[in-house]
Amino acid sequence: MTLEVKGLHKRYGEVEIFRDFSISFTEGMITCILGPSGCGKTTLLNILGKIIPPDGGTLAGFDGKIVSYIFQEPRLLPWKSVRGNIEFVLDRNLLPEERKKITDRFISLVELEDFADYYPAKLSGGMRQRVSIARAFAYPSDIILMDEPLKGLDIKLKLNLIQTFSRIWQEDRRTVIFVTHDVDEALLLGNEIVVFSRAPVEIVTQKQIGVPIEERSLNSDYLKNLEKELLRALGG
Amino acid sequence: MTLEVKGLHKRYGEVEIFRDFSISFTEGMITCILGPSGCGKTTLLNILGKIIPPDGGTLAGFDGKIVSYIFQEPRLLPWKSVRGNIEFVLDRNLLPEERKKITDRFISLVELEDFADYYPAKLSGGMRQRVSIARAFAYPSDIILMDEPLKGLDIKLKLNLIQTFSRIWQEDRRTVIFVTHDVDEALLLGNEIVVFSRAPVEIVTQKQIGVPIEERSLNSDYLKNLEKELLRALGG
Amino acid sequence: MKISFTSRQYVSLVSVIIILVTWKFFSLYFNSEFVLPSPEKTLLTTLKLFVDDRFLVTVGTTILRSLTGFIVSFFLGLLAGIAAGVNPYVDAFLRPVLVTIRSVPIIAIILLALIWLTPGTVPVFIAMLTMFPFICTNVSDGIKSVDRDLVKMAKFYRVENARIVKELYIPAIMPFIISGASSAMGIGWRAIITGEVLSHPRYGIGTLMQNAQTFLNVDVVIAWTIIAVVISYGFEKVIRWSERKLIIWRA
Amino acid sequence: MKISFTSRQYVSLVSVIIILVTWKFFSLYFNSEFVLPSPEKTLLTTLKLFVDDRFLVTVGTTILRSLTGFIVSFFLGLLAGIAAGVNPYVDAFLRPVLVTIRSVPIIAIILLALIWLTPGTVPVFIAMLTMFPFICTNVSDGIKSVDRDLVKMAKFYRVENARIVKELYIPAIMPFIISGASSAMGIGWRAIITGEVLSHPRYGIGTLMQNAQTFLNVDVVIAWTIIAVVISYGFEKVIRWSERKLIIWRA
Amino acid sequence: ECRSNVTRKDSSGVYTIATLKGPSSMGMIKLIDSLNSGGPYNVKATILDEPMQVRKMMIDKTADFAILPTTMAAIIYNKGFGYKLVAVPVWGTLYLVGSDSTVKRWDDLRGRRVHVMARGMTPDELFRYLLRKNGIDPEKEITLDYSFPTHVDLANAVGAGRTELAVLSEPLASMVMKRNGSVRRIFSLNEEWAKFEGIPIAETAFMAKEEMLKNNRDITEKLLSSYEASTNWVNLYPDSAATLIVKYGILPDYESAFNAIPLSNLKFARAKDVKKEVNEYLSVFYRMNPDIVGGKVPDENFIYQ
Ligand SMILES: Nc1ncnc2c1ncn2[C@@H]1O[C@H](COP(=O)(O)OP(=O)(O)OP(=O)(O)O)[C@@H](O)[C@H]1O
Ligand SMILES: Nc1ncnc2c1ncn2[C@@H]1O[C@H](COP(=O)(O)OP(=O)(O)OP(=O)(O)O)[C@@H](O)[C@H]1O
Ligand SMILES: [Mg+2]
Ligand SMILES: [Mg+2]
Repeated sequence: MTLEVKGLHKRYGEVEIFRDFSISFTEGMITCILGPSGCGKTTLLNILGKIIPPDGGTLAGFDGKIVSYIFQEPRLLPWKSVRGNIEFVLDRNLLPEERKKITDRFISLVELEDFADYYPAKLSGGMRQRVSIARAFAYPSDIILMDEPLKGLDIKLKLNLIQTFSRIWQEDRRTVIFVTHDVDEALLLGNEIVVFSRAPVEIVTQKQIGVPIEERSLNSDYLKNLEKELLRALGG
Repeated sequence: MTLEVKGLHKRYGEVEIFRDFSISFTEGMITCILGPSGCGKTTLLNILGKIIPPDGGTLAGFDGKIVSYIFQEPRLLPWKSVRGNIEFVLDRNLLPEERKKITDRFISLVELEDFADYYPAKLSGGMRQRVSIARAFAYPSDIILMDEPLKGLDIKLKLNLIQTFSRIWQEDRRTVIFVTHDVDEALLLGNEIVVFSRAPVEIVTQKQIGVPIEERSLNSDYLKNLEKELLRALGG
Repeated sequence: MKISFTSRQYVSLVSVIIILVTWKFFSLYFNSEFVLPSPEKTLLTTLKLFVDDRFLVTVGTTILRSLTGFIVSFFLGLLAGIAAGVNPYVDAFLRPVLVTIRSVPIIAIILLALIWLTPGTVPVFIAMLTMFPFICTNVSDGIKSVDRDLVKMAKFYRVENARIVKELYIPAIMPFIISGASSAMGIGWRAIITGEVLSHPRYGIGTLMQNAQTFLNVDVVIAWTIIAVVISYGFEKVIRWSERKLIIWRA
Repeated sequence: MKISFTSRQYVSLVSVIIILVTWKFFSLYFNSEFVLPSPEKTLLTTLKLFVDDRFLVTVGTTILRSLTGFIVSFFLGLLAGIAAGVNPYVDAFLRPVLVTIRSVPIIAIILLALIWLTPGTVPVFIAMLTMFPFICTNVSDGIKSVDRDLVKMAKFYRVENARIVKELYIPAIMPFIISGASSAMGIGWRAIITGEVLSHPRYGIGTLMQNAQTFLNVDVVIAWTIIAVVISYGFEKVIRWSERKLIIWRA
Repeated sequence: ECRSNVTRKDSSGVYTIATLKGPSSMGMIKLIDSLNSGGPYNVKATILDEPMQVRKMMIDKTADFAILPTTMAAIIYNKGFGYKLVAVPVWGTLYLVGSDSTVKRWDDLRGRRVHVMARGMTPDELFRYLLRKNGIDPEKEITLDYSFPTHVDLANAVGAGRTELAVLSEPLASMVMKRNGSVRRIFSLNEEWAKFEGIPIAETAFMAKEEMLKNNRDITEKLLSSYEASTNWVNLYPDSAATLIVKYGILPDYESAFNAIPLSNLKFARAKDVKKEVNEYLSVFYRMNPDIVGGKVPDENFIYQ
């Protein structure tokens, strides 16, 4: 089964972002979206997440699905600690101990154990971004929307997170829609890579990567060639 | 002449960020700083920019210098348009037409001509970042502090901005302190690259790049080797 | 002629109707014109007041008083509030003054005010004592909640203090200012009328209200009340309209 | 015993001294204890009030009244304000009600109040009419300025509405609530005393103030005023103290 | 327009009488009318709503002559403001009114609830005094209800049938009875007082500034006789007087004014002729609450000879 967006229309004032735009996402796969700044990637995620209404078009396959979202900005509650921000989205039906267990697990996943009781104002930029990642992962969902989740993180942390993420993903095979500007990230994580044009958005290229995630290496010729193609599509 | 930081101390509660830390920045050069998330890079820039006071240590060579700063977050005034946000920092002694000319020049530099009258709430994440870049460049300064200026931008825009930036820099040879997580950016722009450790910060490696900025290519062996060394230093 | 309502106006109308119905109900319950005359009778009395030849000068004088009081308190409050919000020493200095101004009971100052001032200015004075601490508190609390990162940015770029206040603080605290202005105007309007009741200037809604009260004409008292409420509603509209004009930058 | 002041407290003290000096100046200028008695004499009178055996019950009753009025208005205002801030229809519905409550002069409803309530509860009622619209306006304006992105985030993660209110809106509007509470308490305290003057309950600061005024004991009126101001200052301290306890998350 | 409150005395030497919207102005109405239509002396009358406003004009010395309750007059004198009592123009306006037809004598009041305006003020203390004189303990054998703290509130409540028994003063009593037929007058507290004291209630005081008494004896004298004449005229021609009373906005309608005149006990008496009455009246209050008369019973000089 697939998630389908059909005949999407969206405009802000005079700027037309989507004009009769269609795209489909295979369930249980990671789809990476690349595209110029300001083209409409965040807008698409917001429409998929039902945060903003489209002007026209249909979404299919999203009903009844639980979605989590790593927003482009961390969007943390300033008056809640790291732990509090993550617990905030957890189901109240869980026992407090269980909530605590889940929270702790994802805090250590993003390597913030020592900062669990810090308020956002006292965290560095990358640390806030990590809280936002932990929150999205802690929320039990069928689909994850990610808007540049790894920005502002150092390379080591980035690689660790990519590894952890692919490990988690192997287990539950959630549907992931992953917006990024980093071609390497897309190559390491995506089952499918889509490149968007400037607004009004059109799909410039769409590539599938046959190699299983756990076997990929950025040094392999296959990925190197793919990278060149993608960079060309991005006009870089 | 150099800008000197000597015997810097800074702690937040129990977390010690700098303990007797010293570093120097050559004037007229671009120094890139790499290091793990949360180690203290932003803290260092804030101390250099006199936004936060150190607990101890001396700064030399900063007096009388005018500094501009690309903060880690865009920090735009929500009630001012793109144009208004840039004009906000310009000298009131300039004639309004002159202010407008400067503003327009830097708006087109970051490719936001069509959005000059937009309020920040209506811009995409990357667009906000670009306004913040334009503001820092428009402000006539001797030193520029940049905290991950190119994050959230697509690869084409990033390369364009790197080119534009090095062109501008060739002309006025300002002192630049550039914090980033992207090794490629550092390799393309830095005259000197410093890698920080986790807090309390120590300098893990410090490299000078002999090749002039305009002649660099990421495919050259020299930079490839350097990249490997840096990645190793970052533990990635 | 076609009258069209937005659904919000419709809801407001329903609310007014509920107020009227409640009133009618209670007037039937008390069944005495000494306590609560019926809405119909009172509305008739209200209409009669409109054609009275002293109507315009009475209402005009009271409105003028309240505008004077409001404008003076608004600017003083804004100034003092910003100073207090920006500088903790000014804050410490103003706090006892504000608390004093705010909590000195009217009755204690009316005797003094009547000696110092003419009856026409006493209401303005009382209203200022009511409105000023208000706007001042709201503004200084607003300033404390301004995003400090933006302030740091502006200071970093050496933007002059006057412009930081004008272009950063004031827009940032606009919601607080509007909220303060709206409450102040509402409460100030009541204070003006109370002041008129107490000091009896030659013209004024409060003067006529008090006269009506001593003659046990409760319907006239309520008729003036209605007029006062309608005028107050007008002020509120103006303030909310300026809110919309001033806060155009929200997404 | 060692007394140490922070520099802020020092500034506050200077401010109090300036108030006293101004007072002394005016009392010398008027040179009449019936217009403005001297600070010394008044402070003496104030001390005498303390030892009066009715002092505690009088002050206690008035404080109790104001706390009752405050707590009730605070919770009603918070509820109504949140509802109005979240839902534009509730806002449209409440607006005319608020404007009415806020601008109806006391003189117009005092009789109704006296009929329904006892003289002891009328001041509470009057204070509620003063405080409620206030807190309500402040809260609903605060809610309109809450970061919508955070709200979208919370809604996205299907956080229950009750928790969105409790854990997102309320902390976000805390500065507005504090500002509203501080102003409301100040103005409500005054309203309580005014109410006591009007309704003459058996015990109450306002009752004694009015008596003193009738008997032309100006120093007693001012002595009670001082007591009222000091108590009000105490309330303010409590509110600011809770502000510090509640807003610990600022950088 | 006579209701102007800004009455600093101007250099042309115009003297001001501060009077109250009530029985005192009713008795003075002929005088007010003649002053207003350019009477013989340089005097003008300012009609005020509240005794507090009259007192304020005395404190800042803008009133040369003033009318206010005798108890307040004693306070003014005792606090040394330089005013003396020259006449007593009104002799008791308090009545027990109500819709309860079962009450006829004092004894009928036992166990009943009577509304009185503000606790501790003149009407309250006076009523308590009479209760005690009639063998009723005001604390135990009767409920005194102070729910309606001002005359106007109380009058409205009586009119609305919210109270069965209340102590009200003229002309409010007449106004209420005109609008609510079931309210009647039960007895005059003035007459009851007279039964025990043998003298009527010296309720209202007409005071003059000491400088006036020293330097402008003639004007004072003329004014006193005109006031006296005016009071006599009002009692003689209540019909024409009522018209004037309405004209000057002292009462809202002719009928209330006409009814109130005979019940207001308007009788002009020079202070020196009623020394005993005044003293007796103030002493009664002094014994109950010294504050009401300013801490002590005024001395000899209170009364202008
Ligand atoms: N106001 C503060 N109070 C307490 N701790 C703080 C405060 N500001 C920063 N810190 C702590 O200082 C450390 C360094 O923060 P800083 O922002 O300098 O990191 P950084 O190197 O810029 O990281 P990043 O790459 O994620 O932006 C972090 O551990 C952070 O929690
Ligand atoms: N509320 C809004 N009102 C008007 N225009 C808007 C609004 N939100 C977004 N836009 C416009 O829509 C376009 C697409 O924005 P969007 O945030 O989807 O871009 P993006 O692809 O996510 O870019 P980036 O990579 O920089 O985050 C931009 O031109 C932006 O100006
Ligand atoms: Mg985006
Ligand atoms: Mg940082």
